[in-house]
Amino acid sequence: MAAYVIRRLWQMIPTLAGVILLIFFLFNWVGGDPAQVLAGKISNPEQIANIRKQLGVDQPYWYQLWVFVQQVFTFDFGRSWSTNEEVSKILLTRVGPTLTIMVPVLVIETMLAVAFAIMVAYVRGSLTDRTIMVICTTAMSISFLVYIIFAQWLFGFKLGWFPVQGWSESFSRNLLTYAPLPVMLAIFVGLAPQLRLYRSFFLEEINQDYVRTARAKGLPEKQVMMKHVLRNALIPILTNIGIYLPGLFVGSFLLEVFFSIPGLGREIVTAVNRSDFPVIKAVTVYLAMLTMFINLLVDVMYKLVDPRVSFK
Amino acid sequence: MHLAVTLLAVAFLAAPAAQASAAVEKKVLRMAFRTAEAGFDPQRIDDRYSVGVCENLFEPLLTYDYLARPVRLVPLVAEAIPEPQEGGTRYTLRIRPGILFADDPVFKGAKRELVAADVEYAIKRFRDPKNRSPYGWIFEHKLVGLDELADAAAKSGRFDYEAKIAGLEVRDRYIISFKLVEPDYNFLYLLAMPNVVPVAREVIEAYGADTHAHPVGTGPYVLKEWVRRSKIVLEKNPNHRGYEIDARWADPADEWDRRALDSLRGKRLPLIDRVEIYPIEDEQPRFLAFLNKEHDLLDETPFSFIHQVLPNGRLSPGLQALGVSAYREEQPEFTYDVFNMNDKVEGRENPVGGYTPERVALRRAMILGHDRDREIGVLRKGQAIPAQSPVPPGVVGYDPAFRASAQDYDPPRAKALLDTFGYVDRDGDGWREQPDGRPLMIEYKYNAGSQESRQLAELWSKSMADVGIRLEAVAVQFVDLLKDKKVGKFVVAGSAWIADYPDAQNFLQLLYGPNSGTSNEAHFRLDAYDRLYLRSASLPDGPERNAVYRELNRLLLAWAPWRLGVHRIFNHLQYPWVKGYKKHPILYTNFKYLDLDVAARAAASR
Amino acid sequence: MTTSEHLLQVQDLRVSFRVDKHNTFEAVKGISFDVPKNRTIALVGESGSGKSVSAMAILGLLPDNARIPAASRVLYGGEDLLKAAPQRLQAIRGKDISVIFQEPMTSLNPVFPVGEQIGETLRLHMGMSAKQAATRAVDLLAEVGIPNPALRVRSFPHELSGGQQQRVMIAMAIACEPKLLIADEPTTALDVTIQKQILELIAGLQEKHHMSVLFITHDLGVVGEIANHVVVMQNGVVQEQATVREIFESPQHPYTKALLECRPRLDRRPKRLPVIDDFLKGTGAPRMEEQPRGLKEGDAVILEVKNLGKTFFLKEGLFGKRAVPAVKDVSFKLAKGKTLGLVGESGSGKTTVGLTLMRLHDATSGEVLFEGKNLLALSDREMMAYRRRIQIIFQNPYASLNPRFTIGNVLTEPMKIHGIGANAEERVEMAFQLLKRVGLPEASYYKYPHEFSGGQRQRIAIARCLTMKPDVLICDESVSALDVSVQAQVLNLLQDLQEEFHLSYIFISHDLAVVKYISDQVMVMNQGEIVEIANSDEIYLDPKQEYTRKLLSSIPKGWDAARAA
Amino acid sequence: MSAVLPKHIPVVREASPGLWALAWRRLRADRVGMVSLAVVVAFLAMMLASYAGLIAKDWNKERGVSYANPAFLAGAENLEAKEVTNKDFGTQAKPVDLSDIDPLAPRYKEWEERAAKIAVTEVKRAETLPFGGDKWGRDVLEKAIKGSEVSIFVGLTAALFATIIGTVLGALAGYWGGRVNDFLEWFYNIFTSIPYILLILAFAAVFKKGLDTIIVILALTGWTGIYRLVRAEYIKHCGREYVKAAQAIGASHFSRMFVHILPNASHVILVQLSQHVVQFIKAEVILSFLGLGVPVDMVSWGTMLAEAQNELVIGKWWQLVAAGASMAFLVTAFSMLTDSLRDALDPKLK
Repeated sequence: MAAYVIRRLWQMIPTLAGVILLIFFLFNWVGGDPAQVLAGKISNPEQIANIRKQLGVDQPYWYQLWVFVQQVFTFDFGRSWSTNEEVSKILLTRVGPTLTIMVPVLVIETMLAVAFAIMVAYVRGSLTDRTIMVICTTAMSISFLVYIIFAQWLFGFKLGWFPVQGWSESFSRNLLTYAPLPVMLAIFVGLAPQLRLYRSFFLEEINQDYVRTARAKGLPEKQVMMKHVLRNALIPILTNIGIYLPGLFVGSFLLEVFFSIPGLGREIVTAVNRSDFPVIKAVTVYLAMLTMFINLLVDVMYKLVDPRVSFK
Repeated sequence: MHLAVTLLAVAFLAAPAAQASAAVEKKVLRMAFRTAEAGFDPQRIDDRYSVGVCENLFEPLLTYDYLARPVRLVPLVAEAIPEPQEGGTRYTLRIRPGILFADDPVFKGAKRELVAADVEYAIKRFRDPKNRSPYGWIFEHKLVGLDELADAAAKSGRFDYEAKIAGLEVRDRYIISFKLVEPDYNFLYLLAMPNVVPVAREVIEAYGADTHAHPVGTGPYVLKEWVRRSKIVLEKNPNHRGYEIDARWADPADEWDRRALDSLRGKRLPLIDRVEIYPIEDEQPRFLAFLNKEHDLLDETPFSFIHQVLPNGRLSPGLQALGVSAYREEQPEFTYDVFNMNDKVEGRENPVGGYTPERVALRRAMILGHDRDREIGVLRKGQAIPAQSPVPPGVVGYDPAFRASAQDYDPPRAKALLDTFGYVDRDGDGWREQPDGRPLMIEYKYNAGSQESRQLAELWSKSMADVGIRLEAVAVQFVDLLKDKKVGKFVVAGSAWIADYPDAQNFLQLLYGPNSGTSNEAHFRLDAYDRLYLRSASLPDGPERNAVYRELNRLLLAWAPWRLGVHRIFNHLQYPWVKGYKKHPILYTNFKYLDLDVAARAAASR
Repeated sequence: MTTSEHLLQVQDLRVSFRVDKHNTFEAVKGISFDVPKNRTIALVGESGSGKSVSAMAILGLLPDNARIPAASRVLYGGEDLLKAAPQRLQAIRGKDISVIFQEPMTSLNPVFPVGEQIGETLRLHMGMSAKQAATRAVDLLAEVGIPNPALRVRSFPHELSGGQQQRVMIAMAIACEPKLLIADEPTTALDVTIQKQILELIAGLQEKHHMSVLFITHDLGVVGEIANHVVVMQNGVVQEQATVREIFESPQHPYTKALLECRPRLDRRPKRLPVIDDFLKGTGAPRMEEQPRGLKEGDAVILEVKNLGKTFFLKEGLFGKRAVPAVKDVSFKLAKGKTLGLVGESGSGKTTVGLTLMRLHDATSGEVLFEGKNLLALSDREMMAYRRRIQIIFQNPYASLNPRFTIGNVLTEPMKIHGIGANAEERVEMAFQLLKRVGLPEASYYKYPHEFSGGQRQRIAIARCLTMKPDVLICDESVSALDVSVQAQVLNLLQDLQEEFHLSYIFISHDLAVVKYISDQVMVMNQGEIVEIANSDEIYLDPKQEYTRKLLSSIPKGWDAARAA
Repeated sequence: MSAVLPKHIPVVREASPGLWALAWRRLRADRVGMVSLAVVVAFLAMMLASYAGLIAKDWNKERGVSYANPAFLAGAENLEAKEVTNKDFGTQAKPVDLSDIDPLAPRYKEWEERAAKIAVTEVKRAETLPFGGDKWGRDVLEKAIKGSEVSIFVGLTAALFATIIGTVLGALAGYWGGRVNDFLEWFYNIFTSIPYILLILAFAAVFKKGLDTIIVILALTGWTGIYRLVRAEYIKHCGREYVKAAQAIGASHFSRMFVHILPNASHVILVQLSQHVVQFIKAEVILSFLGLGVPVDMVSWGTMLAEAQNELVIGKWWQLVAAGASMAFLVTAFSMLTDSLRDALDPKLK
C-alpha cells in the first residue's frame, strides 16, 4: 500500500513536468503580452519595457521556465499581475464560494442520479424507462446558457423565488439564499447525463452472472438491486465521481458569471481575459496536482469498494 | 462510498462563517459596478471604478462642486483655489490644518495629520517606475525636476523620494508650491483628479506590495471589506471632519438640485453609513438585481434594457409606480474608430493609411458609409448623440456651433467619393478594388470579450458591404487589442475616451504627433495639427484658444484619422429612498452626498 | 417408479426467445422429463440443445426476452412453478431448489466475502441471525472441503482458486438442505483434476443429504460417473431418456450412439473417428482399422527446441518487477510428418510454448532450430521467409477470424503477403480449391465469418494455414471449444491433411483423450516445465511420473458397470 | 495447382451481409433510430442547402424593423422598432466648411456630381417577420437556418479532427504498448490532469479568434476520451486471436493496425465521433458566449444565444427560442441516433 502510494506519487512528477511545459508553452509562447494591460491608457515604449522588466517577461524563455518551476515547488506564484493580490490568497478566497455551490451539486446530483438510475434500470425496457431516457436526452440537448438565462429570468425575476444574483459573507446565507437557484440549475443540467451513465452501469451489472446467482438464492428483487447490483455499480460510479471531482474546484464559470458568485471559475475567466499569467499558472498547476491526488485517492478508495483491487 | 468523498469535500470547504453584523437602522447603500475594480492604491490605478472608490477614501487638494454645472473647481483639503503665477507656471496651495487620515495600525494609535509633504510624496509616486502608474503621463514634462528624478530612478532602479526638486516645493508644514516646466492653465484640473491625492508615506511603505488592499486616506469613508471583483464595502470614516452641501452653485430651476438641497441642506455629510458595491459584468443580472430591489441604484442602465426602462423616452409606468427616478447624463466621453495612418501594418501595405488624396478619400468614404444612425438607433437605443468633434458637450472648449457633415451617414456621397478616386469594382465580384486595381480588404479589430464590440463590428461589416468595401472583422483579446493599437498593429479599430479633466485638450492630445505610440493610436502626424496643438496648450481658456480648438477639429475632419462615433447618454436609476442624487460628469461616485430613507426601503421591500 | 416419487416433473416445456420485433427463436421445443427423489439425473446435449435453458426455466431464471407458453408445466410438489408468484418462487429458490453454475468466478459476487454470500442464503431462508449464519457458513465450507474454513469465510471470491470457488458455490447451494440441486455444467471451466474432485464432492453430498441432482453437461464421460438417469437433448428436443446403464450399454437413438462413439477413446485409435452423420444416416460406426501412432527411430526431425524459456514481468512495489516464468527450459524435437501432443492443465505454459516458438511472443532464452536455423535469432526480414512454414490454429473459432473480412479476404491475404500465386485470379482459384478441400462450399468465399458455425470456422482457419503450404502446424486447443460431434470431424480433417501434405503437428490440448488419439508423441507439462515425454501409447499405458498418473486417473471413465454395481 | 487449371470463377454469389450491412439492418429495425437519422439527415440537408445558397441566402438582409414581431404576434407593441437616431443633433448650425484645408477639395465638383446621380433608395422595413426579427431586423428563422451551417460544421469538423487525433494516438499506444504507450499516456495524463474547461479557456486565450480556431481548440482538447477508448480497444484486439493469426501469416504492423484492427474498432470510433459532434455543437455555444467564436459576418446558434442573452428581459424571446430549439432538436436527434448506432453497431448483440 505505502509502496503503491509512493510509486504513484513518483509517477506524478513527469506528468506535472508536462503540465508545466504545456502551460508555459501556451502562455509564454503563444499568449499575449501582459505589460500592455498594466500600462494603462497612455504609456510609452519605455514604460512598457519597464513593466516587462518588472514582470520578468523580458528574460529568456529558459529563465522564465526556471522561475516557473521554482514557483511550482515553493508554492509561491507571487502576485496577480492585474490586481497585485497574492495568488495564493486569490485561490483560497475563491475556492469557498465555488465549493459552496458545487459540493451540494455533487452530493444531491449523485444521490438523485443513483436513485433514479437504479429505478429505471430496474424497469429497463419499460415505457417509464424509455420515457425517462427520452426526457434525459432532450434535457441534455438544450444549452446550459439557455437554462441559465431562462431560469434567472423566471425564478429570479418573474417569480421572485430566489435572488437574481448575489453573494454574502455569511456561509449559511449563501447556502440558503444565494446558492439554491444556481445549484438547482447545475443539478438539472448535470442530472440527465449522469442518470444515463449510471443507468448503463446498472444495466451492465444486471447482466452479470452473480445477479443470476443472487436470484437463484431466492433473494427478493429489491435486495438483489440494492445490495448486489448497487455495490458493484458503485465501482464505476466512484470512478466517474473521481473524474468529476477536480471540476468541482473550477465550478461552473457560467453560473458564477451570471449569479455573481465570487468563485474560482469566474476568476479563471477573468484571468484568462487579462492574461494574468501568475493566476492562470497557479490555478492550472494546482488543479493538475489536485486532480492527480484525487485520482490517487479514488484509486485507493477502490480498495474499499472493490476487493479485487490490489496495490501492486 | 460516494458519501465519504463528498464529506471530504465538505471538510475542504473554507466556510467564512462570520455572521453579518446586524445592521440595525444603519444606512446601507447597495449598488453594482458594471466592471470589476483593480485596487485602491490611487497612484497605481486608472479605471473609473477603482478611482471611483478612491474618491471616497481619499481627498484631492481640489475637487468639483457637487451641483454646479458646468463643473466648477472648489477647494477640498486646500484652503482655496490658487491663481496661476509666473505666467501660468506656478501654483501654490495651502492645506487646511487639522485634517486627519483614517486610523490604521501603521499609525500605532496616534492621529495622523495631513501635511504638504504627503502631497509631494504622492505626486512623486506617479513617476516611480516601481509603481507602474498608469497615470504617470499626467506628470510627464510637467513639473520642474521631476522628469530628471524619474530618469535617474529608471536607471538606478530606486526612486529617490528624499531628493528635493524645484517643481514640488514644500514651503512649510501646510504649503506646497508647484513649478511647471511650461505654462499650463489646465494644471488645477490635475489637482482635482481623484487619484492625485495625498497618501501617507509610512502607510505605503508598510504595506509594500499590498497597497491596493490598504487605502488609507483622509476621505469620508474607509474600506471595510474587499472581496476582489465581487464585493467592496465602505464604511464611514470616524476621523472625518464632515462636509456640508454648498448651495451656492446649484441651479434653483433644476429639479435634481432642488431635491438634493431639500434632503441635504444643513446636514453633516456623509449620511450613508455603509456602501456595498458589487461588480457584476453581465447585463442581465445587474439589471434584474436592481429591479428586484436588491440594489438601490442602477448605474448606467445597459442599453439593451433602455426600452424597458424608458419606453418612448419616458420612465416606464411600472418603475414610475415604484417611485424610481432616472437621471439622464451626457457623459464627457466619446467613442471613435481609429484608422491606422502608417503606410505599413506589420510589414504589409496598409490600405487606409497615409496622407495621399486617395487614402484620405477612402477614409472619408468609409466614414460616410458607416451607418451611424443605426449605431445610435439600434445599438445605443437612442441613448447617444452623434459626435461632431471629439469634444463632448459639457467640456471646456466644446463648440455647439461646430457641425461636421463629413461624419454623417451618407451612402450616396460615400459611393460617389469612392468612384471619384477610382475605388471601383473592376473584376465584377461585387467588391471595390483599389485605384491601382489591387484588391481592397480592410481589417477591423474588436474586443472579443464584449457583445457590444461585436455588434459594432457587425455594423461596420454591414455598412461597408453596402458601399462595396470588403471589411473583415477580427476578434482579439482585450489585452491584445490595447497592445496592437499602441504599436500600430491594426488597420481600423474601435476606441473610446472619457475626460480625465473637463477640457478639450484632454481629447485633442489624442492626435498630437509626438503622442504616437502612446495615446495617439492613429499614429497621426500632421505638422499643422501639432503646431496648433502646442499653441492651444499655452493659452488660457478663452476665445483665442477656442479658435485654435476649432482649427484642430477641422483638420481632424479633413484628414480623417478617426471616424467620430458618439457621445453616449447614460441613464442612472434610483429608488425613491435614495435622496440627494445627482450625477457628476467627472467624479464617478456620489455616496458622500446621498441619503437613504431606510424606513421607506423596508416598507417597499416588504 | 411411481409419480409420488417424482420430486419434479417437467411437462411439455417450451421456451422461445424474442430476437427482435418480428423474430423469435425457439430454444426448447416441448420437452418432458421427471426428476425422481434422491437421484441424479443428467441432462446431456451439445451446445444449442436447450439443456441449460430448460434448467433455468425451472426456477424462472431466464432472461427477460424469454417466453414460455401456458401449456408448459413444471410441477414441484404439485405446484406449477412456471405460474408461481414471484414471492413463492423466491421462497423456493435457494431453499428447496438451488443452483450451481458453470463459471464460479463470475457467478460469485466479487465484492462480498464468501462467508457473507453463504450466510445471506441462511439468513434469508433459515431465519438465522447474522452470527448463526456466519458460524454455519464455516461448517458448510468445511463440509465442501475447503481447508481452513474459519479463515476462508472472510476471503473474497478472487482470492480463491477456481475449484475452491466452485466449492463455495456448492456450499451456498446446499446451505438450506435443498431437495433439488441443479448443477449447470459445474465442471466445464475447471481443470480435469479439479473436475474429478468436484464430481466426487457432488456425488458425496447427494448421497449424504438425500437430495436430487439435475446435472447438466455436454460430456457423456462425466455423466457416466455421476448420473443414475440420463436425458439426451438435441436442438431443443429430448432424443432419448433412460437409465445410465441403458444409455451406455444399449443406446437407442442414433444421436446418443453418435455422442458415445464420436469422442476419442483412450483404448482405441481408429484411422477415422466416426462422425454424427454416420449414425443419423443409419450406417452406424464404420469399422475402421487402427491407426498406428508413435515415433520410430530415424524419423527426420523438422523442428528442434532447445532450452526454451519465457518469463513475463509484472510491476510490483516501488520500482520492482516480479519475474513470472511461464516456460522453463523446455527442449523437444518434432519429427517430420508426426504429431507431438502437448498436454497440461491451465497455467502449465503449453500455449506459451506454441506462441513463443513461432515468435508471437519474444522468447527469454533458448533456441528454435528449423532446418538448422535458429528462428529466434533471425531478423524480422529473415523470419518472413520462415513465417509461412510454421502456422497456428487457435482455440476460439469465434475470435480467430477477422469479423470484418470475407472468407475470400481471409484466405487470399496470406497468399498476397507471401507472394503465393502469380496473380489475383490464381489466388482466388487456390482459395476455392482449399475451401473444397476442407469441406466447405465454394460460396463460402463471399461470406463473413459470423455466418459460419464454430466447426466451419475452424475449417476456414485450417484452410488459411494451408494457403501458405506450411510444414509445421501448431494446433493450440484447436478442437477444445467444439462439440464432440464437430470435434471428430475436425480431427479427421487434420489427420487427412497430415497424410496428404506431410504436415507436422504440435497439438496442444488439455484434453488427454484427444491428445492420446492424435499424437505420436506426448509431452506433459506442469508449471512451465516438461514432466514427461514419451510415445503416446507408452505414456498412457505406463506413465512414469506421478503427475502424469494423476492426470490420467482424473479422466472421466464414462459408464463403469462395476461402479454401478 | 497452378495456372494450367481451368479458370473457375465463382459459383453463385449469394448476397452475404457484412457486419456493416447487418448493423444497417439492425438500425433500420429501430424506429427511434430511423426517425433520429431522418432528423439528422434533414438538418444536414438544410445545412448543405444553406451552404449552397439555396435557402436563407439573404439571412443578413434587414427585412424588418428592429426586433420585428413574429407574424403571430403582429399587434404587439414593439418599442425597439422606434429608432431614435438623434440625427438632428446640432443641425441648426451650419456644417463646417473644410474647403480651405481639405486635400479632397480639388475634386469637390466631380464628387458632388456623381453623388447627385446616385439614387437614394428607401427600404420599407416590415413590421413583422415569420418568427420575429433580431436587433437588426433580420429574420431569426433564417438566422437559425444559417446558424445551423456554422454550428454543424464546427461540430462535425472538430469532432472529425478530435477523432482522428484520438484514433491515431490511441492506435499507436494500444498497438505498440511499451515506450510508445508510456509516452502517449504521459501526454494524455497532461491533458486530463487539467480540468477540461480550464484547458479550453487556456487554449482559447492564446489563439487568434475565428472559426478555424474554435475547431482547433475543440479538437486539441477533445481527443482524450477517444484516445482512451481506442487504446483500450486496440489492447483488447491485439490480444485477440485473429490479430495473432495475422501476425502468424506475416501481416505487417501497418496492416495489422489499420487493416485488421481498425475496422473492428470502428464502431467504437463512430459512436465516439457522433457523441463528440453533439458535445462540440454545445461547446461552440459556450465559446461564442465568451466571444471566442464565429466572425461577425457569420451566424451560429452560439452567437444567436449570446445575442439573445438580454432579449428575454425585454420580452423578445423568439431568438432564444429559435436558436435554442433548433439546437435542442438536432442534438436530441443526434444523441438518440448515437444510442441507436451504438446498439446497431455493437457486434456483441449479434
